[in-house]
Amino acid sequence: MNTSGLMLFWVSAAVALGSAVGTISMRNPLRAAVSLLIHILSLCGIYLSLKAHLLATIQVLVYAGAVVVLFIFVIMLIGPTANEQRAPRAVGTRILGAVGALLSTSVLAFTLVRHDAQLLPIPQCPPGAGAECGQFGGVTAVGAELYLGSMVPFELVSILLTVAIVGAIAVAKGKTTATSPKNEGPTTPEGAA
Amino acid sequence: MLDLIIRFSPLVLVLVGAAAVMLADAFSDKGQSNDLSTVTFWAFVGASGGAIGLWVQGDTMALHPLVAPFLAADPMALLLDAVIAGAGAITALLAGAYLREHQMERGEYYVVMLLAAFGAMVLVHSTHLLSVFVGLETMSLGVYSLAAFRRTSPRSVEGAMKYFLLGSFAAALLLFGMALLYGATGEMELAAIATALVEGSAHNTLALLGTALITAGLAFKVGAVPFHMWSPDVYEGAATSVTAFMAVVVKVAAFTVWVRIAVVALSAANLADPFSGWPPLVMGLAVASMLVGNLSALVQTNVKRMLAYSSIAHAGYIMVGFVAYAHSAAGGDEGAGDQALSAMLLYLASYAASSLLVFGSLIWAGSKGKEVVSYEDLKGLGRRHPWIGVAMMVGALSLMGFPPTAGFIGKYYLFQSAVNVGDGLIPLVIFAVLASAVGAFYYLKLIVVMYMEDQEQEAAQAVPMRSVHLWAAIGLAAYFVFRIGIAPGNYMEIAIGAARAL
Amino acid sequence: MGIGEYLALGSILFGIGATGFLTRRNVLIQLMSIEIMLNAVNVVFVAFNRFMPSNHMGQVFAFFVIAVAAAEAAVGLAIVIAFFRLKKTVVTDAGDSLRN
Amino acid sequence: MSSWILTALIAIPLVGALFLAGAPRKNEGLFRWGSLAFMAVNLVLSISLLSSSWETPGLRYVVDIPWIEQFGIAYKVGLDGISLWLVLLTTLLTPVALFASWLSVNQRIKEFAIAFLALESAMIGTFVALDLFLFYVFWELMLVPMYLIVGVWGGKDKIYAALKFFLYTMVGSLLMLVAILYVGSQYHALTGIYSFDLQDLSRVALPYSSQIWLFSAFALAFAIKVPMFPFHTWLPDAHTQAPTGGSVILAAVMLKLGTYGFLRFAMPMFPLAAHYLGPTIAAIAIIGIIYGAFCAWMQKDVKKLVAYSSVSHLGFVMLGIFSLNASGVSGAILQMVNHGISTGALFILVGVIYDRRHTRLLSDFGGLAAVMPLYAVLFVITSMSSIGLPGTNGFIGEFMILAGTFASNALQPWSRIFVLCAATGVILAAIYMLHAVLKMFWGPVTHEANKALKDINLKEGLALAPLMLLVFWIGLFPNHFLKPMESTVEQYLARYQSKLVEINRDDSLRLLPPELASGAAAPIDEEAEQQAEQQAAARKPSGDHYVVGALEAGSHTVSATAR
Repeated sequence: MNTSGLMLFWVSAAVALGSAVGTISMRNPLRAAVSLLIHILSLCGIYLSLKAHLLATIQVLVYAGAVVVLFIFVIMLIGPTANEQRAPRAVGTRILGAVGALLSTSVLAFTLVRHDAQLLPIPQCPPGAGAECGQFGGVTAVGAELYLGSMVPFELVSILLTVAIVGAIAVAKGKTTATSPKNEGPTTPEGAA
Repeated sequence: MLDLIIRFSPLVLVLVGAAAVMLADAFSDKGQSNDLSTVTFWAFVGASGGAIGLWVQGDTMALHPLVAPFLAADPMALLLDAVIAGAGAITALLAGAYLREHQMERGEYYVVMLLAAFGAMVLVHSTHLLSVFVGLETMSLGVYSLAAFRRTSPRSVEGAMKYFLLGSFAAALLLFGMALLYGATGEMELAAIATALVEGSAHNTLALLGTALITAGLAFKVGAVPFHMWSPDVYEGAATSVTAFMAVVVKVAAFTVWVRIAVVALSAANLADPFSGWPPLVMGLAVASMLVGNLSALVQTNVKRMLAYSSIAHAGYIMVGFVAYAHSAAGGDEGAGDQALSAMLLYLASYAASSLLVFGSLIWAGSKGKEVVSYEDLKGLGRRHPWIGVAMMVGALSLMGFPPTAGFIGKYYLFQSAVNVGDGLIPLVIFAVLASAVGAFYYLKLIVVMYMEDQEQEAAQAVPMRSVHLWAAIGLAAYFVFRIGIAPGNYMEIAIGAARAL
Repeated sequence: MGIGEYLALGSILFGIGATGFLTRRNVLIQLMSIEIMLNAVNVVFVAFNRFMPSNHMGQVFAFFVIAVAAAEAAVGLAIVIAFFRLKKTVVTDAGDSLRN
Repeated sequence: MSSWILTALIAIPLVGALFLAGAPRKNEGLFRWGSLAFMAVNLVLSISLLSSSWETPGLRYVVDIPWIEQFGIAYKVGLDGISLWLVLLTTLLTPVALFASWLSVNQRIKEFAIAFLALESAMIGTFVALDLFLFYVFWELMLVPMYLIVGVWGGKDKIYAALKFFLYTMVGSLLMLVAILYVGSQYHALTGIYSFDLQDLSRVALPYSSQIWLFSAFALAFAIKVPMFPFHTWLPDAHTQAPTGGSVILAAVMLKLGTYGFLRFAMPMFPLAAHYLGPTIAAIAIIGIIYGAFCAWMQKDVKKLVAYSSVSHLGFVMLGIFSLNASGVSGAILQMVNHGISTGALFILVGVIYDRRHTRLLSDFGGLAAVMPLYAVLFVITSMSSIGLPGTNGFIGEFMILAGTFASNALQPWSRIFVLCAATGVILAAIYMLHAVLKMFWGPVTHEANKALKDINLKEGLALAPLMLLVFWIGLFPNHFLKPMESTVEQYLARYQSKLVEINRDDSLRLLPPELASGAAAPIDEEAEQQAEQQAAARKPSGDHYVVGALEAGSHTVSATAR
């Protein structure tokens, strides 16, 4: 990997880590969402350093363009209550959770790094290699893999999107008023659906 | 193309059903009542029939190369298609009765239910990490939204939220495991992963880590301890017809795909070693699930919560079959391994039938505004309404594992296959039977409140609902409970056939 | 420069996401944490793919993860909205009408 | 065709239950008389079982049809001299108990009748099942109706009692299930096929260590059912809370399933373990005899007294079984029947007085002999039978058991001590029964409420009459009852001994030759028949009066099987 590639990786990695920490530590969800946006964009850099050009594009389009926007939309909809109040409860379990998660992750990371030696180095395209080698990560090659090789799961994802849409509608369409939690039977009819 | 449609007719029929329901719902007038549950029912029956037909036909022709890596059409998938579609059919009837009685019937319910069942069926057909993931998410997203379907109820939405958050977390774990497995082997097709692992070209540590993470993710989906925290809340909160669907379909599909991944992909000697690979992990999960599930179920006052914990315990029993499989596979005894797998499949089917019977009776017992949720509500029910009492008693006895019901045959077969492995698993089996004796206590409590306790005069009495849909559902579930319980021979044969072909 | 750095990055990001999920009580932040975890998995997939470039399955899988993550966000946010309508809050600790 | 009698015995009550389930609730008489009619048909049918030639040993009326072929599970039923009287006891006492119940059970009659019919079917099934899986199914099925009978129609602590009864029995039987599965899988390992047929499984010779474990699992299940000390604690609760009919069935029939289980399954299948653990079990049985007697003595409640006396009496039965000679074993079988009759009658009598006074405390009675003379007579007769006074049935059974124990080879060197201790139990029985009789019937009438009590009426008398008849019939003509089981018991013991010798020879897992299997059908080929005839002829000189010859027979067994 050349120097610019290395630079790209380290800078993107640093930004990705920083913004990820930012996302999970911000009190204001809006700021967290912006931080998430930065995180997602920084991952594009990682993808580019791995020669996954198409994926980097999709990442911007879908994640930055759709998912984060959806988040921001919902945060706006909910308004200022979206801010987390200081919750006095369960500090101990939270710290435990954080320590546990970080510990297990570092063990995971350490193990994975240690096994670096066993893995192959990044294959470099030998000079004068065929088009296939040069095509790695390109639109044509990935597209062929995606739409031909993985046609079946691709079609299945359409069902998944349908179920997500219909499910989201079923959950959130129209106005709802709460019934008392004590009287579990939904005695009042559903709000205007 | 036509060939493919026929080969996957159960899935196609469910999709067609979903489309039909969607259209019928969209083009109907506002006030006009549509019997969408019947449409859903027949779609599921068709799918079930398709699966049975394909089984009988015994087609073994190669699939189209574009499909072959992702979806199999093997006997195991067909068997589980039939189970899922059958359970779907019964829950569709239950929903038809329940939702109408409690005035929350909306067309989306059936669409989401059909599509979630479709996801479950994709899952049982999956032979590739990608289709496993997509199928799992299709099913899960559907079930998350079904869990939140009773959106006026804080409990329902809360349970759904918990389920969604933890479920997504588990999906991420599963995904990370898949990534590591991919990194270890360079393959995503289950059979190819196995080949790479067996040939030794794989990276051992990566594979082990991946296996552990995948096991954790799947353990979450089946509701095994310690990944069970979501299940009591969501069981309690969700509409009862949703709980029934969730308890049965999700569990069946998740266990099936677990079986497929473990047996097909993670079969390499070092991963499936009875003492150092995933089997001890599963054994730990099994013991913890039986213990925690049964003990927690003892102290519940809400019947749906009790059933949630009992389903955790049942997941524990099923995992005994897993351990038995691993032991016999390691011992090179293929026959015993097939038997253990088929025992798991049969247990799943019998669990499905008996759960549906209990949930159906629970739905039956309540009417509008007076839903039955606690033991208190059931007091004296067996005396006032003998048929509900009998139905629930049979279901409870079947869950308890009492002859001559399906639950007994399921337990018998499972424990027999574990005992056959040899002396090593006897302590586990003894633990399991003692756990099920503890389980007897809370199922008996159902019978106690229904028959033996008298209700105070002033307490509000549960008034049963009246619905042909419901009676049909109860009848079907009861039929299967006794059918498997009294004449299990050919079901065992089918399950063995499915396991052998895996 | 080998795969180790990528794997380390991926697993650390995954850990950050998991930490956020386990420690925060704001549903929106928890959802974002899950997105971070899914992205971390994508990094791992793509990195592995780079070292086994005979096909693009790793990248393709990452596509699917992105698609599923979007769908998941849609359903999740719908549930959050429903929750908010009933509870006027997005803090999961407020979910205490269960378990009694 | 006659081989279907047993199946018919199982099916008729079941058909009756289904028939009554469909009948309209309003018609109470239909349920009362309809259920009795089905049971009466069963009784008549079961009496026809006596027509078989019981001089030859072995099983008859065998039906063997595959059920779950993958595991060699079959619907296999059959009858031999051991189960004959127990089946008859069941078919006789179930209608008696139900009839007695109609005096006091007034609510939910439909369900009560259905529960009884289902119970009868399951009990008969348990006695005749020869496939271990089938046996287990019937064994478990028995629980549900009994659970409901105690829990729905019981006294004020009925729920506690019913749950305790159910859970105790279930824990035991689940461990037995594991043991059954284990033996089944060992048979599969040896032969490559599955079978749960007793005839096949009893051919599996297991090593000592596994025999001990398996026998213990079986023994636990059966000991809970018997109930043996210290697993007896469910019994007083269940008995006192159950309605009269439930107590009668529980004491008269269901407890026998435990002792029957030892005889039919636990001992023939694991003779080595039975041999080594036998004296221990006999000792526990004796502890039970004395403990039960003392507890009975201490009771203030008559029903509890009778319940504890069951613990004591069944200790005798266990002792007889583990004495392992002809006198002891046939005495034990006879004593099972005797206990069923006398305790059943006692429970009915207690129910009679409870219906009138709504109390069962001894202190609430006194001087009843003057008010209810006929009742007093019946009560005293039954008490005598329970104590084992000569001339009543109890005497025969207990005497044979004691004689068998005295001469027992298996219980050496403690047999004499055992007899001594067990004989104390007989004396204690006399003490607590007479104590109760004295308190209830003698002296002046102390309570005002007792002065106007009505004596026994026709219906109650009808319920008790067959039992009274049997008390004297067995007491005076024991050979009528001992003869049919004689050949079976001898063959049973001979097989047991030879299997024990064979297993002792080599402590390894292997398959024994078929002639050592238990549960073979009665021989139908001529050679075997001739052999059996010769055996019968050889037995003739031992005299018609079997009881007198019991001691002789005992010593005869000792010498014949001395190893």
